[in-house]
Amino acid sequence: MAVSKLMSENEAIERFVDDGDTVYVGYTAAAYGLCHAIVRAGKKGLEAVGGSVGPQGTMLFLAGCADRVRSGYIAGALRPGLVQDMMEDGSLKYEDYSNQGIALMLMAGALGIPFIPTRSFLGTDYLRPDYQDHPGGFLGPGQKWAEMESPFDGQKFVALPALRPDVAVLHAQRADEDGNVQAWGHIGDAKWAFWAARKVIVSVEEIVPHEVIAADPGRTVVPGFRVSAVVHMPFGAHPSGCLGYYDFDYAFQAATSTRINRSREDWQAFADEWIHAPGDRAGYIRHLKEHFGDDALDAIRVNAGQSPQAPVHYGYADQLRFRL
Amino acid sequence: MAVSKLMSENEAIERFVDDGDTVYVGYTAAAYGLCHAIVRAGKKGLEAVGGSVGPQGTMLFLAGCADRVRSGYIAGALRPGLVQDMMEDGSLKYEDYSNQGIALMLMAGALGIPFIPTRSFLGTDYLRPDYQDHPGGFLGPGQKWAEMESPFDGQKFVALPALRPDVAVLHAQRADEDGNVQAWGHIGDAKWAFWAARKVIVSVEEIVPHEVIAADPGRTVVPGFRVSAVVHMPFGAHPSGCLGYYDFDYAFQAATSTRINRSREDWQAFADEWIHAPGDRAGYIRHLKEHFGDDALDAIRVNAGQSPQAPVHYGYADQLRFRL
Amino acid sequence: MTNPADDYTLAELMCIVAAREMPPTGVVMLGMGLPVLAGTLAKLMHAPGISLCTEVGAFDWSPSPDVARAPIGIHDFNLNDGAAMVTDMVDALGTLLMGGNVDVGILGAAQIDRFGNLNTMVLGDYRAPERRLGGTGGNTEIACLAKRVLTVMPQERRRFVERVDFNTSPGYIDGPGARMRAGLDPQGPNRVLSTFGVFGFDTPDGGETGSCEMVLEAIFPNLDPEAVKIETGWDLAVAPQVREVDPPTAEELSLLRRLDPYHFYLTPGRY
Amino acid sequence: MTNPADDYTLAELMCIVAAREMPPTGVVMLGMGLPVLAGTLAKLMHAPGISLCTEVGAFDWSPSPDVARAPIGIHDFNLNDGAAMVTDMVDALGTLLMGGNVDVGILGAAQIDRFGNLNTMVLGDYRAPERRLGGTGGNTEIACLAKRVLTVMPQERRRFVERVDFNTSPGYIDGPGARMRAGLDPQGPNRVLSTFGVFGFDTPDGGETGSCEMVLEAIFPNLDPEAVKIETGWDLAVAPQVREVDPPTAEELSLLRRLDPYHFYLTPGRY
Repeated sequence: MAVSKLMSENEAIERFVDDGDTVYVGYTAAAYGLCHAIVRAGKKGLEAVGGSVGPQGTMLFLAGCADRVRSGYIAGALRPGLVQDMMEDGSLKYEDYSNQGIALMLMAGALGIPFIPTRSFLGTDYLRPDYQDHPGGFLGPGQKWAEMESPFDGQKFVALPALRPDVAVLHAQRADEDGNVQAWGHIGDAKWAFWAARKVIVSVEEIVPHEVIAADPGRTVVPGFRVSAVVHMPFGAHPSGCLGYYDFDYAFQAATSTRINRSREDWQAFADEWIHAPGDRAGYIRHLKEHFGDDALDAIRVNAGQSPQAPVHYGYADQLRFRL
Repeated sequence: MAVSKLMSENEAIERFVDDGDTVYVGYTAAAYGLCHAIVRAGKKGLEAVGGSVGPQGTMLFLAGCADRVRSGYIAGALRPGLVQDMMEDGSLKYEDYSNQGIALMLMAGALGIPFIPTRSFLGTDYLRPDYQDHPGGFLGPGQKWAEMESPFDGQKFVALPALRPDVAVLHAQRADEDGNVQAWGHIGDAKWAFWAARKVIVSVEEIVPHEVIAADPGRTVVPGFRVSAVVHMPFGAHPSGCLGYYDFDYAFQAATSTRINRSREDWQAFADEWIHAPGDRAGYIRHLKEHFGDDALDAIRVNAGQSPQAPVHYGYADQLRFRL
Repeated sequence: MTNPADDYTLAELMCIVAAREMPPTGVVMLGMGLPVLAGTLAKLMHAPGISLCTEVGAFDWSPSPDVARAPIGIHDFNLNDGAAMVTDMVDALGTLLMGGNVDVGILGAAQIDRFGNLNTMVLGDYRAPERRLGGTGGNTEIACLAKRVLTVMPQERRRFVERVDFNTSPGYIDGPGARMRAGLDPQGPNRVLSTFGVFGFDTPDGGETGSCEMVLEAIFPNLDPEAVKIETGWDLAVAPQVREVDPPTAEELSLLRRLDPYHFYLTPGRY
Repeated sequence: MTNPADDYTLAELMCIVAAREMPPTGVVMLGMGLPVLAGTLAKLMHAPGISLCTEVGAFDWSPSPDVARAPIGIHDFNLNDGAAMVTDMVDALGTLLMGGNVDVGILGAAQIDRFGNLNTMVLGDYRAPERRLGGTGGNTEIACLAKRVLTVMPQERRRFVERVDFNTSPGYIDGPGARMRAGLDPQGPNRVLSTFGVFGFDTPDGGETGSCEMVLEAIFPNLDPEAVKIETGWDLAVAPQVREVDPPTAEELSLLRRLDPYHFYLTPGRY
C-alpha cells in the first residue's frame, strides 16, 4: 500500500519483463513508450498477445524482441512488409484467434477458470483439423481450443483456454503512486489484461494523490495491489492517443508505420532515431519537437469532447437511528 | 431511442412481469418499490433469483407471488419465521448456489454461453449425488450443475449453467427516458442482471436529460436498448439505501423484517398498510411520514461520503493533421 | 428525392447503398473499414433510430449532425462523444454480440464467396501463405453471431471468389443447413453491397433452405449484369428482375464526402 | 503493551484476537458478520497494510481513523468511502478471489467441524431440514479459493461439531489430501478464533499431510482447556504447549466498542 511503485520506464522493464515472457501488448491502451523501453532493453524471446496487437507490437517483432504472437489482428501485417515476410518465412510464429477470442481468454485467465466457452469460431476454417498443427504456429494441437458440447443442452461451443500473460504493458490516464489506475473511454480488451497478467506495468499521463482515486473509486480499473510498476509518462501513448489528453498522431503513425515495415535499414534508422537515441519518452518528445517543430503536438491537442455534467456523490449517513 | 420508456411502477409491472416469470430480485440494487408493485399486481408462480435475495424478495414469498428461489443467500431465512417454515414445508422450493455461483451464471447468461466454469463448490456437499434430487428443489438432477475436467489440463471444475431471468427489477441512481441507466458504488451481482435478463425494469431516484448520460458514458451500466421500462421513483429502494441519496433505514428494516416473517397476520397487516393501501411508492413515502413523522427520513439523509475531485475529460481533436 | 448527383465514384455509391440498407431501428455493430463510414452516414441520414456500437466498447453512438468526421476506425476517440455507454470488448463482443443483442453486423473483408463466407486472414494456403493479412479482428464473431450481416466490398474478381481461401467469417458456409449443423443460428436476410450492385442470398429462412447462394438483385446505374459476372469468380446467379440502384442524392454525396475529410476511407487502393 | 482492560466479553476478545491474527500485508476478503468488525479493527490498529475487500465489490477499503462505525454488513455504503476501487461481484468473487488474488479470507458460520469445514446452509438433513438457514453467500467460494482462512465463531458444543450437517465451505474436508483430490489447492495456515481460544490445524503444508485436525493452540485468560473440550463436539486435540492469549488492551477494547456503536455485532445472540 504505502510502498511507492513509481519508477522510470527503463527500470520498470528491466525489473518486470523477463526474456521469454508472454507480454500483453494491446491496441486500445497502447503503451508505445513502454514498448520502446522493451526494445532498448533488448529483451528476447517474447510472445506478444492481445485482441489486436497494435503498431507498438510491430516494433517488438522488428527489433527481434518478440518471435511469437497470439492475437486476432496484427497491425503490422495489414499491408505488405517485413512483418508479413517474417510470418511467411517462419521468423515470427503466430496463433490466430480473434478480438473476442483473446478478450475472453484474458477474462478466463483473470477469473482463474481453465477455459471459457464461446459460440464464435463455429463454422469457420479456424477449426479445420489440418490447420491445428500449422507450420506457422507454436501452441501445438489440442492446446489452442477444443470443440465441445454443453452438458445441459448439447449446444456446440468452442472452449478457449485461459490466457494469463506473464506481464502486461498498458497506458492509462492517471494513477497514484500505489498503482491504483483510473481510465475512461472505450477500453477494448485492456480492461481484462489489467487482471489477467501476473505482472502489470502501467504508464500514465498523470500521477495523482491517492485522494483523487478514492474520491471516485468507480473510475478505477485495477487496484494497486495488482500492479508491479507505475511510470509517469506524459505522451506515453504517442503516436496513439490518450482520451482527454491528446488524439492519435495519424500523420506520424501513417508515415512511420509504413516506413519501419519497409526494410531492415528503415527500421534500424527509425529505432536509432526514435527509440535508442532519445533514451526515454521525455527524450522522444524532445526529439519530436526538434524534428517537427515546437508545434509538433498542436495537431493532436484535444479541442472537442465532453466532461461529466451532473454531480455524482458517494454519500451515506455516518450516524444512524438504529433499533435492533 | 427516441421512444420514452418512462412509466409508473404499476404499469411497468403489469406490462413486463408475467405469471411464472423468473425474476431477478437481488440485494444490492434493491428495488423495494417495484417488488411492492409486484405484490399489488398479485403476480403468481414467480421464481426469485439473485446472488442474495434480499428482504424485498421475502415479500414475494410471503405474498404468494413467488414459490421458487434460486440463490446463494435468502435474507428471509436467516432467522426463524415464515420463510424457513415455507422452505421446510415445501411451499417455497429452492435451489441453493452461492453468491459467486449466481453472479457467474448471470454473466454466462448475459454472454450467451451455455455455462461458465468455476472451481468453487469443489469439495462441498452441494455436489453430493444424493442431494441432487432433493425434495426442496425444482430443477431436477443434471440441470443444476455438472462436474467436468478441463480439456487442456485436466483441472476439475464445476460447470454452472447460464441463467437468463425473464425479467430483472432493479433500482439505480439515475437514468434518462430512453432507459440509459447510470449507477455508482459497489454493485454486487446487479451489474450482470442488467445484461442477463430478457426484460429489464429499473426504478431510479432521478430522471436526467440524455445529455447528462452522454456527458459521462463510462458511468452507464446498461444502454436503453436493453431496458423495457424506467420508473421515476424517489426513495424506491427504501428501507434499503441508494448511495448518494439516502442510507439504509436499519430501524425500519429491523422492525419490519422480523415482524412480517413472524406470522401470516403480521405479514397481512404490513402488506395492507405499506403495500396495498399506499397504492404506489409516493403513497408509501407519504405514509412513512404520517406514521413516523415528517422527519422520518432525516435519519437516513446522507451527511458523509465523497464526490469526484479531479476533472475527467472525454477529449479528442476534431481537426487532424492527416497524411496518408 | 432531389436531383441525383452525377459526379460520384462507385465506391461512394457503395457506401451510400450500404447506408440505405440499414433498418430504421436496431443495434448495429460496426466492423473495421468502410462499415464505419457507411454506418455513420446511415445514422446521420437514413436510419437515425439505429444504435451504432463498436467492439472497442462504444454503445449507441449518436454523433452530432455537424460531426467533423466519421470515426477514423473503431478506435477513434470521437466514438466516446455521443455514446450512451462506453465500456470494454468483452461487453461489446461478448455481452452485446454473443448475448444476442446485435441485429445487424456490417463488415468488410479481403475475399467473399458464393455463400457469403468472408476471409480476413490469408491469401493462398493457410499452411503456406501467398500473402498473410492483418487478421480478423471482430469480423469472425460478428459473422457468427449477428442476426443479419451486411458486407461492403469492392467488386473485383480476385475478391469475389468461388471459395474463400480461409473462411474466417461464416456466411452460409457450404449451403443449406450448414450454419445450424455447425452450431450457429440462422442469419439474414444478409446483403452484399459492392461497387457494382446489391446482392442477396437465395434462402427464405436464414440458411435452413434454398441454395443459399449469392444473387445479384440490383445494379448500379449504367452497368450491365455481364460486367458484374466478369468481376465475379463463379457463375453468379442473377435475379429475374434486376433493379437499378438510385444514384446518390446531392445530400447523400455531400454528407458522405464531409464525413471523410482526410480521404481516409475513399482513397482508391485503401478499401 | 498498556494495561490490559479487565472488563471485556469473550466475544470482544474473539474479535480482537482475530484482528491480531491478520498478516501485516495482503488482500483480505471479509465474510459476513463478525469478520467485518474484526477486519475493520485490524485495518485501523493491527495491520494497516492489509487490503480489505468485500464480495459486493469494494476493494482495498481504508477507513479514516475516526470512521463512525465498522460497516453494518458488507453492503454498508461506508465501504465506498476510502476504497481504492468499487466494482461488482464477479470482479470480487471471480477476478479477485478465483483469480488467486486473495491471501486471507475471514469467515463465520453456523457450524464448524474437526477438519475446519463450515456449514452455513441447514441444521439436520438437507433433505429434511430441522432448521433451514439463510445460506452461504460468498462463504463457499472464499473457503474453496482463498489462500488462508480465518474463522471467527463462538465456542458452543452445538456449533463445534464432529461433522458439519452440510459442508458448504471446505476446510480439509475429511483429512490429508482431500482438498487436492477434490480439485482445490492447499490452504493455510488456517486459524479458528473462538470465544475460548485460538485453534490451528495439524498440517504443515496446507492439507497435503498431517492429520489436518483442529488443534487448540492458545486459550483465553482464566480458562481451562477442559472448558474448551466441553464446548467441542469431538475429542479435541490440544497442543503440547497451550499459550495464554493476551487480554485486550485498553486501546483495542475502546476502538472495538467504538466501531460497534449500535451493538449490531456484539449483542449476545446475534453472532
